[in-house]
Amino acid sequence: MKTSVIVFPGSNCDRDVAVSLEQSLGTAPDMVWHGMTDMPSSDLIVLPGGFSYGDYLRCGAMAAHSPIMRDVVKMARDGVPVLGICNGFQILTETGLLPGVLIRNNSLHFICRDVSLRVERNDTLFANRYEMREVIKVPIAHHDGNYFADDDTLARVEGEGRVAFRYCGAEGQIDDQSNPNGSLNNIAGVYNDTGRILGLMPHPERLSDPALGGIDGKGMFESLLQTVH
Amino acid sequence: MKARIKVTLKTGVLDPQGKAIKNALGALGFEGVEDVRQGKFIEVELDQSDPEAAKTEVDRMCRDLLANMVIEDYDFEIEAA
Amino acid sequence: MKARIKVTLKTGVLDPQGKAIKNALGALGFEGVEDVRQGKFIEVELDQSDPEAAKTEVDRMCRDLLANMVIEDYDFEIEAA
Amino acid sequence: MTEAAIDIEKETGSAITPELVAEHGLTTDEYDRLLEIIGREPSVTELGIFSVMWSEHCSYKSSRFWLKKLPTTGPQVICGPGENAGVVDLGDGDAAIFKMESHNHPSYIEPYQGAATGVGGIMRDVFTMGARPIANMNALRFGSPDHPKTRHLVSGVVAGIGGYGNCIGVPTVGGETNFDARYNGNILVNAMCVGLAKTDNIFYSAAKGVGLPVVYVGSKTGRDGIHGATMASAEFDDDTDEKRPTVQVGDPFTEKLLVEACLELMATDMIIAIQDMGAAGLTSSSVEMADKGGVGFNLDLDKVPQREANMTAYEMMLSESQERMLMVLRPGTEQAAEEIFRKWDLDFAIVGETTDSGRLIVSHSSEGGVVADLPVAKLADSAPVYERPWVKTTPPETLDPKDVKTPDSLLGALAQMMGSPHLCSRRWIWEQYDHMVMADTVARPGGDAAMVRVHGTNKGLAISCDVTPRYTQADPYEGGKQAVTECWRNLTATGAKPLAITDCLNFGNPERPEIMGQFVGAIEGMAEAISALDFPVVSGNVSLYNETQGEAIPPTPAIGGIGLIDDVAKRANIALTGSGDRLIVIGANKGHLGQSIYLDVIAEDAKGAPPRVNLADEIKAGNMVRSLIHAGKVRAVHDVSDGGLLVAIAEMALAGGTGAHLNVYEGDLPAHAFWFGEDQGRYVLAVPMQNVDSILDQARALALPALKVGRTGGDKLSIEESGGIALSELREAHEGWLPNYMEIS
Ligand SMILES: Nc1ncnc2c1ncn2[C@@H]1O[C@H](COP(=O)(O)OP(=O)(O)O)[C@@H](O)[C@H]1O
Ligand SMILES: [Mg+2]
Repeated sequence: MKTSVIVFPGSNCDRDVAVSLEQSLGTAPDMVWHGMTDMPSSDLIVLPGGFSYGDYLRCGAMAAHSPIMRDVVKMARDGVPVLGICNGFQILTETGLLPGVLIRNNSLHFICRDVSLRVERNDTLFANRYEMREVIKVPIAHHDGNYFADDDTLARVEGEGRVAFRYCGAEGQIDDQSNPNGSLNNIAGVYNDTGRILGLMPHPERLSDPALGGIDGKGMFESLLQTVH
Repeated sequence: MKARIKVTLKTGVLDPQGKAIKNALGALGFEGVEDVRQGKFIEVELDQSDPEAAKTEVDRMCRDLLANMVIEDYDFEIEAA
Repeated sequence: MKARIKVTLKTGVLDPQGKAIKNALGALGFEGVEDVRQGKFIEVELDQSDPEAAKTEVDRMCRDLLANMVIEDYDFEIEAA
Repeated sequence: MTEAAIDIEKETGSAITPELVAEHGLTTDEYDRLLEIIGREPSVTELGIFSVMWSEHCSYKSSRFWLKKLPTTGPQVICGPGENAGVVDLGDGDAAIFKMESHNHPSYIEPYQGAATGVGGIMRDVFTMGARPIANMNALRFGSPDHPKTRHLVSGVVAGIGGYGNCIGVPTVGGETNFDARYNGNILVNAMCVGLAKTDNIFYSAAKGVGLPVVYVGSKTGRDGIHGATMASAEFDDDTDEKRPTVQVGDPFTEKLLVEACLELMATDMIIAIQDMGAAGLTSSSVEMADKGGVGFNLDLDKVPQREANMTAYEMMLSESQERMLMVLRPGTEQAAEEIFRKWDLDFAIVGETTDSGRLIVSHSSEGGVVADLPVAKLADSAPVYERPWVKTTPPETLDPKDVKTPDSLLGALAQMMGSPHLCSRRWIWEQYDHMVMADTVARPGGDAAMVRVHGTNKGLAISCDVTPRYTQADPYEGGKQAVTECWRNLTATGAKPLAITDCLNFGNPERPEIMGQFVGAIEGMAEAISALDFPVVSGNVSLYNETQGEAIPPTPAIGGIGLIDDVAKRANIALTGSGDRLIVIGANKGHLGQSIYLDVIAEDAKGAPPRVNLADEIKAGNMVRSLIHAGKVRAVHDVSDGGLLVAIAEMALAGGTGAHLNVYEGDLPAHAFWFGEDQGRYVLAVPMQNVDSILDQARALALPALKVGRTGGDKLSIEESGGIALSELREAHEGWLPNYMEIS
């Protein structure tokens, strides 16, 4: 399986996700510099976390216009699976591949900690290793992860079952206490209409190794192994 | 030429920063603050002498990059140098 | 009353955001962008009918909270509702 | 270029006046010395260059004599003090490169940018030597929570540290935070960075060779922080709030690009010498590189990338714009090097060359050519060294625990202490720092030392920052000794072998003999502990003149240490888990309450001598604990520090969400002295039943006190017959204080 990780100036979780991909999929991904114009052929494209362009102006805004993104968007539209983690999620919303936007956390602080997520769908290539409604532990680390969409968009996202994960309590309850950043409906990640593009704020690559305190994130990479060829 | 651009949040879009400022102003003893909205103010210095051309160009900059049209509006004025 | 406040960086203070925007505009094919400075645009809705009083109050808000006087300047206009 | 004489009249329009000299922070004696060195009146640019090179910050003129007393060597040391950062051997070709630095004054003036640029500066010191930064730490001292400025300073400093480190993608894995009214007008922001390099690819600053290109990379130069170095060497006065000098603004995005570009270049063979531009920017970097290489530098300021129009030579030489580096390259590699920096969107300019003249010759065409022509070696090492007069601090009498107020209830006192600004959880701070990026943080903040894995291996690097300012205030000697020892102990408590330290010595005005006495005392105490523990200083920083209106901060020699464990799977942490383990205290319990948190919070007093460190016992206890950890004999380990034994156990219980039943104390001390005394050299171990006897035997054989104090289990903390306190209640007190305090804006 051929995967590509796009490296933008300011990406800083590119290595972390490459390590997880290699551990789970058995092969190291291609690291693709944002300034290139042609994507290598890929079975999966990952937009990693970090602060592309310093998160200046708006998170992800400038990266969405990087030269490589033209090809990425095209391949995504043609059905190549794309995973955007944290900053990668922000970039995907800026390109319009995913609905909504990520605005400043309601606390206004950067937040780094483990959160509980409830798996809302497990019939996708990213989540088939999880049980429906399973509660998993994955860290977040962001300043702008507050998912927002206008009423119509939100109704559509919910109506089409495109919510991937929600922030939840230890028992899977969805409430304000378990919402770390103010996201509408506790949304932590969303799919596009085909389910082949996933953006999420939490970092599965950070809890994919027992030495780091857990392996709940690993399922996301292992799911891919099963489905993408 | 100089373009002075204001990028503001569309009505209905949540504004955590604006809300925090409002609370902080209240805590500082400012009374009667009914609403606060925070946006961006961007000044762009352009090497362009034709105001009409500048206008078209700045408009495109706003749409392409400076504003996220999903949640933001923009407005600008051009000033001859 | 509504106050429209612009908070800008003092001359000479490094503006990393402005610099990055300038480069990004260049990469997007906008030519002749000589400089970009990014500031804040804040709108405050006030329950105050006396424009002079509003002015004094907004001025104090800017100094106390909205602008970081070490590196920023501010400017505002008041508009009767 | 010839050794052109400088037309002073033309450059400055006026001769150097005594006022101008004074404004540059030079004494008349120092100015006379300058005249003697250059044999003529200096130009204003030259005066500026001398003033920053001879500032306290760059020259260490008050501290140098005493710093020499600190042990700096050992088989583990690859490079000690003198370079940008210290280098320590981690085996297998790996090296740790680390340093700590202060950014106190800028952080008081503009907390966000001051703290942010402090982080940026210390990271440059580390990657300039070829290391990828892998962990940041921060040691913060704020004024009293009641002081009107404190909240704003905490908020800005924490946001600034996070804003910079998070963006770069280096985890901030720990630190320390104190609140004390004596920092009201002078907060301390000390930032530490640890990097990882290969022992055969370390870069130094000596520009050896003549005719080599001198290259400037990074951000453009602006009029930022001109005179920052002299500012860091001056006391605050009444108008500091008004003056607000040009503060530097950090650009972490550019720094991230600079890290990547430098590391990419360092993987080639193009660099001969490299140095970051820190305090006194272009001046100190070029002087240091030239001096260490035994060469001269010709600099052409026309070539320097500039952000602002009409900058003068004076401004460019003294600017402290951030995110810049100076390099000397192998001839012929310029183009290849430039390509790397262009790829990363960074400025790259050849600004000069090395010469055999031994002089720093600076030219700027708009100012008529040569504007400075100075002897490099003299600039670098003729700074005055002062042996300032000092008086020894008289330590207070030891406090008898019997004279200290008894609490209404032990557990009530515990809750009050755990919920005080001194001991409350720092979660509100560290959750604003990305402490997991790089996916190697195996021990996150909240325990004794943080631990990051050496990427791609099982080795772990433990990191801790420590000093107890109330101890150093009462007795600088014992306090200095304690700071080094506590750091050693925190590393040991994770199972790591302590390797070496960096320090950041924050003191008041050294021209006052009592302050100088604190400095001397702290150094002597540190030196004693360092040599006994084989824990050498490999880098550091001195920050003096931390005073406002004649009121000095407590002497604060912050110690940042690193230690190594060969397998992270063997490490210990502080969390109690499961039930039925026995809690054992290693080390002597003597009920020392002088300068304790108990005294401060419960008795509202601050008397007595600080606890004494017995280094021989420390070593015995530490080595035993470390070997128990390696042998897998213990389930949890925590050292006993601020707040004493009961606080240590409470922290362990909260960390693991498992309670404990403690035995009633039946010894000779007052019970509160036993539970809250701050005797040094102690660890609490949670031990599975089957290992208890062998551990007690082992301690007996070493003549180390070891006492069973309770067992784990349940969801409360109780001392036998009393009802106990629920962990949830304790947690609320412990976790609540800081967020509640910060919420009120
Ligand atoms: N400013 C800070 N930034 C990050 N972590 C901090 C900070 N201050 C304290 N901590 C963390 O809080 C925990 C408790 O700190 P402290 O009481 O100083 O530990 P110790 O007594 O073991 O030295 C440690 O894990 C430390 O790293
Ligand atoms: Mg400790």
